[in-house]
Amino acid sequence: MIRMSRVIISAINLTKYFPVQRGFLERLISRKLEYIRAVDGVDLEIKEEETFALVGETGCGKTTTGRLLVRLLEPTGGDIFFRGIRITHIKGEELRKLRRHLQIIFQDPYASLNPRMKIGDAIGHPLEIHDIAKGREKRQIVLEMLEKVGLTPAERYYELYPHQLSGGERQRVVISRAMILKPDFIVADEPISMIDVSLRAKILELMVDLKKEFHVTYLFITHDLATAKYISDRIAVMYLGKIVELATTDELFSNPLHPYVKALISAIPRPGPKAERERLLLRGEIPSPINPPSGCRLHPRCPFKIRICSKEEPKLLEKERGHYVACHLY
Amino acid sequence: MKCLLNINELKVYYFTRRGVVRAVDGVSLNISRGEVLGLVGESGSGKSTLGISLLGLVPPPGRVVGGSIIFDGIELTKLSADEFAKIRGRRISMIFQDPMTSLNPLMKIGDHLMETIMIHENIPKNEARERSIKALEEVGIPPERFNDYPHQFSGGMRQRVMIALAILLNPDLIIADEPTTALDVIVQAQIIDLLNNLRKQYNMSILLISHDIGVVSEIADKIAVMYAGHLVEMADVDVIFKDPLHPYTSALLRAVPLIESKYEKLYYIPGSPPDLVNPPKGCRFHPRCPHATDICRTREPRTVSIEDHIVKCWMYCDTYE
Amino acid sequence: YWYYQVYIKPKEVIVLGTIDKITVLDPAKAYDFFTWEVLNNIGEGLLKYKPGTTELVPGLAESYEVREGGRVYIFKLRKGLKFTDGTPLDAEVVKWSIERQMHLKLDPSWLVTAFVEKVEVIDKYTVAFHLKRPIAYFPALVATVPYFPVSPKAYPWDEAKDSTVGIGPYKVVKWVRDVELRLEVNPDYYGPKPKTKYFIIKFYKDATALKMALEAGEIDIAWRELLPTDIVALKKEGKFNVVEAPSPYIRYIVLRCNQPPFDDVRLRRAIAAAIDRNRICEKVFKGLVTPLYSMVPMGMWSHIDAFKDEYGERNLELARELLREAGFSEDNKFKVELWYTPTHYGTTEADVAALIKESLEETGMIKVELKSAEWATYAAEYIAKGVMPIFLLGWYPDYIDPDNYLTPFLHSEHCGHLGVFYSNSDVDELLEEAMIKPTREERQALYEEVQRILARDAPLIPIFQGRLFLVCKRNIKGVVLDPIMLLRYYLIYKD
Amino acid sequence: MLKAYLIKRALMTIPTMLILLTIIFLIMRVLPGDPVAAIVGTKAPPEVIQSVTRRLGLDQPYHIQYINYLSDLLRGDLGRSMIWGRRPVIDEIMDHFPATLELSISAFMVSILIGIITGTEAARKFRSKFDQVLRFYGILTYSLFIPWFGIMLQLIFSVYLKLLPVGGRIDPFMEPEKITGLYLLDSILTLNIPSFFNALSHLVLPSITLGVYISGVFTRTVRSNMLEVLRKDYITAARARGIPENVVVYRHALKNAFIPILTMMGLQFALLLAGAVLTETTFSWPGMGTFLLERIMYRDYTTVQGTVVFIALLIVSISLLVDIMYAYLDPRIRFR
Amino acid sequence: MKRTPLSRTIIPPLRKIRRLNLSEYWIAISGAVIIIVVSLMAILAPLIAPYDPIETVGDSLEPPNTRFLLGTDNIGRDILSRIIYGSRISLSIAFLASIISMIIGASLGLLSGYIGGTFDTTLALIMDSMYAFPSIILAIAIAYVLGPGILNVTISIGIVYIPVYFRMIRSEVLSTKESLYVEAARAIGASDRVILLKYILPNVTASLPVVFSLNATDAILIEAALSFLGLGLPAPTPDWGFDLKNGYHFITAGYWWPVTFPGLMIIITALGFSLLSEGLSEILNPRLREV
Ligand SMILES: Nc1ncnc2c1ncn2[C@@H]1O[C@H](COP(=O)(O)OP(=O)(O)OP(=O)(O)O)[C@@H](O)[C@H]1O
Ligand SMILES: Nc1ncnc2c1ncn2[C@@H]1O[C@H](COP(=O)(O)OP(=O)(O)OP(=O)(O)O)[C@@H](O)[C@H]1O
Ligand SMILES: [Mg+2]
Ligand SMILES: [Mg+2]
Repeated sequence: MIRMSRVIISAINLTKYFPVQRGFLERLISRKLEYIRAVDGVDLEIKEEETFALVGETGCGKTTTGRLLVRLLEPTGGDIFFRGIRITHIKGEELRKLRRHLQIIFQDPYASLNPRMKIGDAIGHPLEIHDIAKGREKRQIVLEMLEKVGLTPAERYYELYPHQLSGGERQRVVISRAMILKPDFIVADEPISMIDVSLRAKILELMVDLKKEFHVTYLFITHDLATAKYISDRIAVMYLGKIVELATTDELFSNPLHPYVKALISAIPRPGPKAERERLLLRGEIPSPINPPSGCRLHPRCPFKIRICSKEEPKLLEKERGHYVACHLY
Repeated sequence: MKCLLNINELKVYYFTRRGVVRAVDGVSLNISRGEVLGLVGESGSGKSTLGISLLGLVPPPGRVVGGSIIFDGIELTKLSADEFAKIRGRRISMIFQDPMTSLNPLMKIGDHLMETIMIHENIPKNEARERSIKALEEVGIPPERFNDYPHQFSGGMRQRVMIALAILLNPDLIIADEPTTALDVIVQAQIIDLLNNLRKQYNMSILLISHDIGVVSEIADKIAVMYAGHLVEMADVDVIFKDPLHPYTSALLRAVPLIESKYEKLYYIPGSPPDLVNPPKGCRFHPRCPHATDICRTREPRTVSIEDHIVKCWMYCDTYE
Repeated sequence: YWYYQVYIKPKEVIVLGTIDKITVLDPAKAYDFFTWEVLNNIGEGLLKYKPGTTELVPGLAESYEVREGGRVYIFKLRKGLKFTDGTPLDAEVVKWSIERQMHLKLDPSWLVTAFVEKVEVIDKYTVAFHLKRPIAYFPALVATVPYFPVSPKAYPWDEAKDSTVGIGPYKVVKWVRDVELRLEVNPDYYGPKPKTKYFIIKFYKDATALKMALEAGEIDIAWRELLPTDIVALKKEGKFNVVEAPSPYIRYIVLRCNQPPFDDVRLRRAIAAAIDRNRICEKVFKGLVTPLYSMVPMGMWSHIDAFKDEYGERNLELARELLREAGFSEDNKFKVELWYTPTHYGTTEADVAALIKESLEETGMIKVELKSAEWATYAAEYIAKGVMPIFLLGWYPDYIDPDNYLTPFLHSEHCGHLGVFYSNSDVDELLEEAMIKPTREERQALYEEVQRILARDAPLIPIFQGRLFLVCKRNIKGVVLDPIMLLRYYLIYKD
Repeated sequence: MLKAYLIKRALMTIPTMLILLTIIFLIMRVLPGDPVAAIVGTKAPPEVIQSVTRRLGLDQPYHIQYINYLSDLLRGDLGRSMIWGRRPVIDEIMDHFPATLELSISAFMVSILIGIITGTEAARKFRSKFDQVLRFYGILTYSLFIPWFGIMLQLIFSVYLKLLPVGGRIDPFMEPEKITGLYLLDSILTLNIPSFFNALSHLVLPSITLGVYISGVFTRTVRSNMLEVLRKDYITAARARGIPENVVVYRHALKNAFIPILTMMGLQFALLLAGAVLTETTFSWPGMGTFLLERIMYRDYTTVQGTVVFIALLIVSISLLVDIMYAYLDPRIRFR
Repeated sequence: MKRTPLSRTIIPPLRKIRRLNLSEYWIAISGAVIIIVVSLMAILAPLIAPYDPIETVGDSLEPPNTRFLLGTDNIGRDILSRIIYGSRISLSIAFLASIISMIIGASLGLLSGYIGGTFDTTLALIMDSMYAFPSIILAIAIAYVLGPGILNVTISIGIVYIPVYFRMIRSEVLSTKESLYVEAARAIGASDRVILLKYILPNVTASLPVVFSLNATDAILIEAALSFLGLGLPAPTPDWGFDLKNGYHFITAGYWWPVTFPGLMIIITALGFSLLSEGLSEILNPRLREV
């Protein structure tokens, strides 16, 4: 049964081009600018209280999409709506207020904490910035939060510095910092990929628990399909700045449509007895996002390509109910 | 199958300022000719240290402090630097984790290969060149890229070059330390397939090191599991998956999200990996083990082998005192 | 040197080391001792001193006569002389050279303009100087560098310029400023040829480098000048010849007498009384220089120890008394800045300043702050503008006459250039009178009077009189050190 | 690709140069003292002062002076000395520049030789006694007071042992025929053996003084860069291929370590020049350093300005050269 | 391409250094000891100096003896006393100059790096140009402009070192600015001022001590060089460079002590600072420390 729910955040034709870094003189010499098309026309809708996974290989634009959605990056084109309000270009005080509702957790727990700030202060800082609590009150809230994420005794952890913590503990700190404002929407950008295997499950579980408690919506970014499958309600697969397929988790795994998604699924190493498996393997590697292939971006690597693939870009269309795919084969 | 490599009670320690890191602490294992052994374990469990010690390249302040490594009848730990250099690259070669940094950025791809051949074999330049080109073709790199520099290659291509370098002199043993960790899934699958093919073709032994039990299971015949410098379990792939004995192994298998498993709750191992300067007394896994008993906390378990299945856990030692 | 010259016989070369500098090889601009010395070796005046004496003998002029009671001097030039650039020397050239001096009005030009009214060509080889008033010592002036004829081809009319064109016994064959000046015998010189074919001057940064070069055998002669300690040591050691001669070089302090605080004559006198000349001579110069009690150096006619007569060698009591009169005391110290220039007078200068400070402060009522400025600033800016209340200076004579030690300092018309703002019409009159008096006796009385006034008013305080030292290898001969102090390179040879 | 890079890099020097020139211009304007007084002396009448001021263009407003200054430079005119002989500044510079160049090159070679060998060996024997000694050497030489060190060498080798000359560049009459102005090179080119040895003997002490001073920095740079490179994966990978240790260190590692060292060297050029000023004064070496110092003391306005401009030009060209070498050495730039 | 996580290069707070192990940190410790001894000399100068440094108290050029432990100089001043008082000058110039350049250089670097854009480009170009210029020549020029005197020498040395701090801080700011924790701060809604002061500033100052003491080394040497070249302090201020220069003149006459002791003091003090700098950089640089 699909619960009817409201859309919390949506993007329409979202694009982000990064100019290729050039020196100040180079800019004077030649006018031609090259762009990295990190995100190139992404449409998506994320519903209230769901966990939406964004999957794809390195450099396909997942992180950029996440950052765009929480307005850490200025989009080049397209629109972003938060609860139906257009937030594409808001600035200043308005944006700062918005930040209470949109949060992000970064991949690298080692780099996302200020090494010169105590854990407690780091977590409590958002409260101060948004004038929610100060001093003792703040400390109380932070301590509660620390308990919740399992950093006990909280009093001790409050006084520690990030380097005194392990990766898993740091990621919990980062999560508490994001949660302390009780936001509505959190982008979790590969929150477990830099954590020891044995500790990943714990972080995932924590995230799931917190979600229940705070009623947040996650955009869960990962390159690992298995993790996405474990945690998410719906999945979107990206390739070179575009979403190629979007469906509910079960649907995607049971009935992948796009050749890229099929390849991705079949490439996952499967633990267990070495059974001879049929693999759908793509040739080569992802091309540069500076000059992506014309037409369908997968066509140079696609075993099923037809003539139109190199000429026309396929649109993301609803193939079955809730199952979108961008491929000329369908 | 004939035993190619025999490691016995190997101890490799790092003498750091913080104290002695017992990275490999009494590990014994065998690899037969043509066999692929997968070595898994969490980060910091000593896998790489074990691998690199087979080449005599443990970086200072690390040292092999005990045990023996017998490779094809040669005691490696006793070799002089010169003698060891003759074995490296020729009889034992290595593939590293990060293909982006494992090639000298100032040298052409071809020169890497030619240099290796010409150091080990006294052959004319053009012959070395031909053989290098052949090795590159073997891993799927066209000859016209012979004179390119590493930065002109993508990650997967570089890892192919590394593999070409490893198989170049047709060694008996290849140590592959996380050869696919830095690569994307699809490229990873390509490399795994390549390794699988080459291995069949050349009948080489491979020591495949990885923290990803899934990757290992794709190639390996046998799997060895390391925890905090100890080898805790070793058995055939199928056996490990079907019937893991050590609590750590089974915990590890249940902690990773698997694509097949449906919505079941993930299991996590409580606590965190030990600090190897001050490892826990007794069984090193005991603080995190659900089955830990008193003896686990005080005495290190013996290694027992049940048929071909080796395990280091008190639960399987028939006789405690 | 151990692998010495391969091309040239050692005897043909003499290397002289110095820490002096050539400023500009132009008689119209050069106004420093060393450049004059070089110009005297590569050029020549109409008259010149006979080496070792103060007697003037014909130079480029073969004879001269005095007319109109000393107002007109007529010189007969030698015939057939030419400059090293080929320009022949004649009366027109002499006229041009002097008029150029008068036109450019650079530093040394006053030696011409103060005396000469005009120059007249009488015939090709006869030239007449019309003076503003009769000058008894004009022949001595004519022997000075500003009166040297120069080649109009080599020097521009309206600008000073370096030129190596000369007419003297040596000609310049190579010159790299502050590195080396290489002289070679001038084949066209009318007089006897120098005995040494090449005379090389090497320039050193400081006296220590000079001493090292001497020790290492790089130079044959060290001239101007080794440090007193080194000279004392060398004299004792006896490895080198140390040639010494009294010198009319004097050092003195100037007090800014037209502005507070030194417009108060009591303060000037207090300073004059407090200075300890002996300490400076002994401590800094190891007794190689002599305390001086007048601006006119010892050994020159008309010298009297005026300051000694006025204050004694040193009179701290008098100094204190004067200070007290001027309103100062131990608690209310007279504070003053003492200026010196750290390199121009050699490295000893800082020590001289330090000892002056010390001896003044011994009164217990003076507090001295030492200040220093590099020579360029010191000379061009501070001195003439009266920036510094007390400062150290030195004087080398332009010509050998007491007038040159008194008029430039005390005549109100001239003294401002030297930072002395003294104005006393009696002194002016005395000096002017002395200038034209024909006999030495008459002049001497006047100069003695001036010296006494000087000691009383103390706008300047003499400190010491120098000695010349030249250190050379034992085989160097022909060194003549005489009152004009300029070394004649052309007399020097190797044995 | 490479050519485009080089052109771009060359164009990059323009703003740097312009900024340097502007700074120099500004500094020269605030120097105390009146350049006109330096030329005409203290007794000159006002009309002479005026005419000289006009001739020097000092009566113009500053921005005009600035434009004139730049346009003169563009024409390669560094002006004429303001005092004394009014020689063209460029001639004066050319009298002294070869001396500095010769000293710098030989000191540089001394320091590179010492630096590379000691640095590499120290890195190889990281944390050993040997390493500690070499590190101390690096620190000590950095703290060396050049004049003191130079004086000690002079005393020992020249004054007491009389082995080498105290100072100067060459003995009189020993100068080789002028081709490049570098005595050693010229005497080789003209096959003038005595001159060669004479010049060499003069060069030994100054270049050792300066070379040792710089070498410490090199030892440290080479050491730390080698440490870094020796830890790189491709070094381990090379070892794992059985490449002999010396080849690994001196071929693979040194070449890679050399690229950052090269950049460092470009920057160290300033240190070299700074050291050269002190070395030159200590050894009466007739180079740019002594020359510049003297002229600063004499307030020879235009000469100082011209010389500083020349040094600035030199520095900019050196850094350009370094970058070109960098590009040549590093295929990542060469084949972009 | 994956960027390397920044945390690996971030310098840990000093407190992480556990025990100060003498043998490991001998470089830093010996540097610190030298500096402390010289500083004590400076502070206690009036108490420990046997004579007034600018008074002639003995004969000139007395060799070291029981009355004058290090002998006297050419006008009979006690060299030991001059050296002791000289440490005041040297150290205060070194410290003051370094502080001047640190304050100006670091704050300019911080702003320039954070603001970026044309402002940054221009400032960076200017600073780079200054940096590439031989420090001593620059210092000579400035010292000449300002004239001799303690303050002037301090200022000229101070100005010369501004680019060193500027470059260091700016490059740290540039990389810190890109770091995840700064982005995280932005994500929680922190303002630029808060980010600059609470997130960037504390993280870019770690190498300041290293640069500071290296700077002090250079300041000592440049001060001595300026005095040596006659651009430093006026006589009779007790100053090592000045005394060295002065003593240098008597060396050829066989008087070794006036040149040796001031020279040694310059080198020892400079050595103290550079040892400290090297030692600190080792302690603060985790990459070298790790092993
Ligand atoms: N700030 C930036 N400036 C320039 N290029 C950028 C920037 N951020 C990302 N890119 C580029 O945009 C593309 C997409 O990057 P993004 O980080 O979104 O990928 P990703 O899917 O998150 O990859 P990964 O799995 O490696 O995290 C890449 O080619 C990347 O190099
Ligand atoms: N050069 C070294 N110096 C000091 N300690 C080291 C060094 N290399 C490794 N270690 C320590 O030795 C232990 C084992 O390290 P090793 O690299 O062998 O682990 P690993 O199993 O390969 O881990 P990973 O999965 O992260 O590669 C770790 O605790 C590590 O900190
Ligand atoms: Mg990402
Ligand atoms: Mg490893």
